[in-house]
Amino acid sequence: MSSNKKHDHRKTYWKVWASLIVLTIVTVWTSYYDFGTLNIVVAMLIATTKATLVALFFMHLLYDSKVDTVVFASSLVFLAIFVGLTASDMLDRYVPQPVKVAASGDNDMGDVAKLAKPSPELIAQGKTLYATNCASCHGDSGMGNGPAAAAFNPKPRNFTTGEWKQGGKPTQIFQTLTTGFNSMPSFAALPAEERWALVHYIRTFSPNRPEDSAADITALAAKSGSGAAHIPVRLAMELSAVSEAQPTYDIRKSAIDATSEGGQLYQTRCASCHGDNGQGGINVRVLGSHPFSYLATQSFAGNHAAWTTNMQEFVRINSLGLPGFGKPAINDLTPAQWQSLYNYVQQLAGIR
Amino acid sequence: MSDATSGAHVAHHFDNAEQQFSSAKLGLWLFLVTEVLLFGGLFVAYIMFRALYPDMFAEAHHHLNKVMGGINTVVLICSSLSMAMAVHFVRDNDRVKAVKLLSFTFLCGATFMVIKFFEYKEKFAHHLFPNGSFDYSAFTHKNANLFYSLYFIMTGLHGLHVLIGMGLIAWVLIRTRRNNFSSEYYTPVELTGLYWHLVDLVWIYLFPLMYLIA
Amino acid sequence: MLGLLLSWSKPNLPAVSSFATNVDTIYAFIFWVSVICFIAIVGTMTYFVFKYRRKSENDKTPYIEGHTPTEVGISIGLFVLVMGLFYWGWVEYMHSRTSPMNPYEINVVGQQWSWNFQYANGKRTQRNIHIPVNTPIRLIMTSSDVLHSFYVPALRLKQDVVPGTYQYLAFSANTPGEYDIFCAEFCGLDHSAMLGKLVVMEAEEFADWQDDMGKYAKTAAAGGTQASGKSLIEQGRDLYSSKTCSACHSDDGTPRVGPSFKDLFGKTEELTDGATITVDETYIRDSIVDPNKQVVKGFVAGTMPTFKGQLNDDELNALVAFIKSLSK
Amino acid sequence: MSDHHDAHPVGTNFYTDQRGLKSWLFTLDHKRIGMMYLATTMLFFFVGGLMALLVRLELMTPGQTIVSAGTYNKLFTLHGAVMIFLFIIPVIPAALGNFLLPIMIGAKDVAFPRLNLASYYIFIGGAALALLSIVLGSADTGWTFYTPYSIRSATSVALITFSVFIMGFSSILTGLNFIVTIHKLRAPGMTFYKMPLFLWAIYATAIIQVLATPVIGITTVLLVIERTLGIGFFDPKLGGDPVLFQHFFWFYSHPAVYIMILPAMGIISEVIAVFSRKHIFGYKAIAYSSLAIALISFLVWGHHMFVSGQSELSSTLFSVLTMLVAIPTAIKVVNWTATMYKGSIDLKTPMLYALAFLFLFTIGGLTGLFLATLAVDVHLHDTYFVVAHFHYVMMGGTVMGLLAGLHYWWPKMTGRMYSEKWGCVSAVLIFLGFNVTFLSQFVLGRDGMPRRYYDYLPQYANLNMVSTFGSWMIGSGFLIMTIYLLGSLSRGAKAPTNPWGGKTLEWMTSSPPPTGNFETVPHVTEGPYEYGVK
Repeated sequence: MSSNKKHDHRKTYWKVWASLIVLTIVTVWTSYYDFGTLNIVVAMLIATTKATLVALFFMHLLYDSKVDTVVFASSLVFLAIFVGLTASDMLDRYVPQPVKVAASGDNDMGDVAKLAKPSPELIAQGKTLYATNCASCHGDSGMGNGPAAAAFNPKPRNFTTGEWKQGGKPTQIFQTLTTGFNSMPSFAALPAEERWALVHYIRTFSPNRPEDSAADITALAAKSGSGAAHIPVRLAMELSAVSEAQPTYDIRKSAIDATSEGGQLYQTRCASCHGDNGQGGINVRVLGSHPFSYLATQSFAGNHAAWTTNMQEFVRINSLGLPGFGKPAINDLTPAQWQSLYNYVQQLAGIR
Repeated sequence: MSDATSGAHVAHHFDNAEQQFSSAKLGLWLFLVTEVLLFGGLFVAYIMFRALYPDMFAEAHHHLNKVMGGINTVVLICSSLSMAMAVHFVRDNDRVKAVKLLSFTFLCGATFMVIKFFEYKEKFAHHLFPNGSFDYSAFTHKNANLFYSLYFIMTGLHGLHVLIGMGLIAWVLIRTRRNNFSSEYYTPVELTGLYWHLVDLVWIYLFPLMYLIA
Repeated sequence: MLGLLLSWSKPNLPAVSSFATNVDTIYAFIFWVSVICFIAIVGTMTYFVFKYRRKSENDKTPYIEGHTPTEVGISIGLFVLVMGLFYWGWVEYMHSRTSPMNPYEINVVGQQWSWNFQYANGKRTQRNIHIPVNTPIRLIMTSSDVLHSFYVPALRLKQDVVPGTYQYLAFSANTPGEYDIFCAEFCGLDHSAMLGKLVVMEAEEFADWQDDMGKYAKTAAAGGTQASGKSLIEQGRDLYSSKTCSACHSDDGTPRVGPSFKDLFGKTEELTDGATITVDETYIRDSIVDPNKQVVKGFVAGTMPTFKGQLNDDELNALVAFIKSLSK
Repeated sequence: MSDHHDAHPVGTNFYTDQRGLKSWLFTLDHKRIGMMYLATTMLFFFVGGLMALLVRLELMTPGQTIVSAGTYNKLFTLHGAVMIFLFIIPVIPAALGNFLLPIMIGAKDVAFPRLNLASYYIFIGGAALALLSIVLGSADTGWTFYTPYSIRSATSVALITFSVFIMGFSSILTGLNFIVTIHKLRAPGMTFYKMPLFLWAIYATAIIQVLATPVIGITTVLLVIERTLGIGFFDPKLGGDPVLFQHFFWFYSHPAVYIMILPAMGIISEVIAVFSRKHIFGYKAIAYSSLAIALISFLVWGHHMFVSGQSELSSTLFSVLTMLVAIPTAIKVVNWTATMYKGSIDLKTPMLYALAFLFLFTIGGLTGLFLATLAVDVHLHDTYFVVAHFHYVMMGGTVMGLLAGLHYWWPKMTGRMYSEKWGCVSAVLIFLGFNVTFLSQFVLGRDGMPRRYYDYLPQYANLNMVSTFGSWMIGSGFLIMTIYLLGSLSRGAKAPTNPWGGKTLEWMTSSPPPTGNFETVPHVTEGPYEYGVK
């Protein structure tokens, strides 16, 4: 190695150290003043000078062979390429605005402020409407034991228990009436005052009557009116499906014996959503989606899902149900009934 | 870094010590290039997100403690100085001064990590760590978690490199005490020095970008 | 051989938009340039291999170190060719990225494993998208879960849909018909099943389809009647399922909560109050609108909810036609 | 360190100098490490090849043929990941490069032998992690791990990305080692312009390995942290941007395809010159075009993202820059063909593979023009056209180059001659099978069949069937090759020191060479391709 004297840089080290400290103080000091975009430029200039000082003196780039400097510089060049070309994409993107969609009728809330408060006339009007629209499922006394209740699972709401799955405040019941959920149809077709009358009449059955806060009312009123349902940028549109009619499977119908025990069970418990021949394509309302939307049920034919070949999976899915998608939970069948139902469904799926 | 156990022994495939030393330095510089590009990836993410959400960055950085950041910068600069001096003294065969300076550098590294530990503890207390329990309510901007993800990953990775640097310094300290190095052969000290200066260099950029957003 | 090459020089897909035909021309140009370059290189190579076969171990070969002018010539010639190619491709690309002032806009949402479309007047369709022919269309697209890519080979167009932001595709289809839609960005299990059809319709056929949509918006009854192309009975069948009549009335005789529709039409029924009626159109229509007016013996009044306001006249006719079709 | 060298007893070589497993596991000899890399990478080549056959078998007919959709997705992901990270990136630089670089420059070993061994064991560690990820239900995201699916997928994505991170280090260390070796350890008289072109290619590859691999390191680390902690850089639900991930991923992965092709180009320069027994045409042009390709490779990654939602400005920039790559590549191909002019061409197996390389790589390169042109790429992106393009360039290019090099240096590496007859048979079989398999895929892609499709529409059925037959031909070709190459280890004739009449340094020492490579330090006076009468 060459003699040590030539390598004595201690004095320069101290000088470099001092300037680094000064530059640090300067950069902190400038950060307290707002020069707009200039701030970032100044900060980067100072940082780069400090970095060059460290690289040239402390890292001996000044005294060593030129190859090391070229190597170090090349890393900065390729980093600059990475930054430059990525920025050419990220900072120059055009994001179109989604189309404004005409609202369907369900945004008609009527005069929310006035109608949200119960009044004797509304309750009387509600009583008559209840008989024709709701009694068939919810029963005359609101016990959820109407004549048509047998066909539905889960059973229609029993108002007298005071439990509200969708919320018991007037605004909440109103929205449930408007959107419908699970296998309850939407009553958006009824004018707003009739819906409000039904809301107040239904609440007379229930011991538990939570009241609306002013905020609830204004919130609902804000949604009122047939304003366009604008799709927020962040949230993509929720699931939506009015599916094109699926081809029906008449040819295979005769082969399957609909009167077998499995067939009976299927007709009473599953056909309403999955179609008589398991061809699906029937609209099932999606719970809690607003504005309401449907999901077409899957057809059994050509379905590769796990349950088609594994009975435990079939029983598990059906006993849990898919609450979000309006698929009821069936948990009152004996194992023999499960077996016959499963065989029937496999026939529909063309597997057995 | 092919070195020898004792004295200036030249490995069989090198012609002389000079060739071995310059090969080692070139090898380390190439390694430093990969470090620059590793941190470079994170700086690219920083630049993109800051360009996309400038005011979120301005608001989110208020929770960072400028004083602690400033102290850490000074600590690292001093450790760089002491490292450079240590390399000089090893080359000067002045073992005592070299050991003292290497220990000082090691101490600076430790102080840096302790200050870093307190900063992190404070952030964890405010639920600012982005693992699902991030406290969005503390900010008006919805994606403030991006700033803290950047903060934790960049300073975390840098902290990891400080720890590796401290390990190397300790290893070199022990061998200097065992008198393995001389003016003829001091490659490991020189290489550890280069690595440590790069760690300081990365922090020189990290400090203004993270702590000093106007 | 030339015939084979000719068949290869153009995608054998329908070219349904001006962009598609232009892409085909560029494709054909690059194809023929490539064929020429390929023959030049591989041809000379094979020629040299046969002409300069090694005859003996001590063949003498000329000492040629290279010829820089040819190198420079190739570079410049190629540079001109590729820059021209870039420019031509770039011009066509920028055409496809711009659309006239007010194109017909449709929202597209990709989700794990199906495409959903929403039209300006609120109608939503899944899998298939209907558009009018020769009208500038703009699809505003996003995804609700992972990356997908809306790809219509017939239009030679594809665009990734990135969740959390919006992308767009602008085109104008010039020939009616049904064209495949694929998902071209890997998105999980059923990536290959995420198919659909781009249905390009004549203007009035599309208006008809859209009218059907118009009714949809006014009456707000979900599940408007299907495309007008379907017969009244088929529309009735769809209503029978979409309006959940099937929940209580079977169509094949099996007993359920309500009477089965099979062989119902024309049957004579005895009412709860003893009178007998024959089931005709008016009886079916009345029972739908006011079910408790004439209840047949053996069934409880108040079971069936009213569908007043939920079905318009066309839909009632369709249901009646469907029920009629179930009896001999 | 290895012991001191006295005069070398005749008849011993680096295999026989030291015996026993320990001498192999802890060796510092670049030749042994090269052979260990060769064995490991060729093993993974057969694992990846097997998966390719399964993928093609599944695609033979529409609908389910042998496996379910989920398994198919895992199969093509593994085929991609194993072939790329475990075989094609390390094989030529780390296996052939390790063995030949020191000998070709007249050195005794690479600059950092221990780093070389560390790089091999890091590679083995990464490969073990990849196998573990396969066992624990392998990833099904495609070898590109695009987010947000790679964040949402329940399969073991984190493990295989972490194994890619580990193998990245092995690639960096190899590249670092080679650059320092070429700069510092050349024999006296061996200037840069007297170096064989294979070393120029390895040098350019090493530059890419050192400069690009760290970025895949940070990308995989960020992806693993994204999956475990949810930092949100690439997850749209947390404010991140999936397209940013694609930038990060392709900033490495496009230069990586040049890590794959450049060494193969280096081999082709050697083989064509030697088997035409003629000086290479345009030595400097080929050398500089290797460096030019290495530089341009860092500017073009955006052509993978023309339809990914990136801005029109950046698509335009990337399209222009991608077109530039065609120029140095074309120079190389033209110069190789020009080398054969008036040569004395000997059609041995290495030359057969070199000619196959020229044939297939020309098609691969030219189809790149389709994909670089913006308007056409919008139609062809993510279809089977792209699959056919990169197989023509990677399999038709790199693997043909590898096989040419393997057969060319087989006598030097193993001291045995392979059977020339079977060499030609398997070369022709692989060449024909390759064209049948992938020419049909060009047509499939042109007609719009998307990539990574488990089930396809009926109109694509017949060509998929043809493609699967082609894959069987390739499979049988490689089977024959394994048999006669491994067979040659025991039954092959003893290899002379210079079977092909090469002029580069490795043909001056015995085959297989002694541990120290040369008896006396060689003094280089003339260039690598001094054939022909001046």
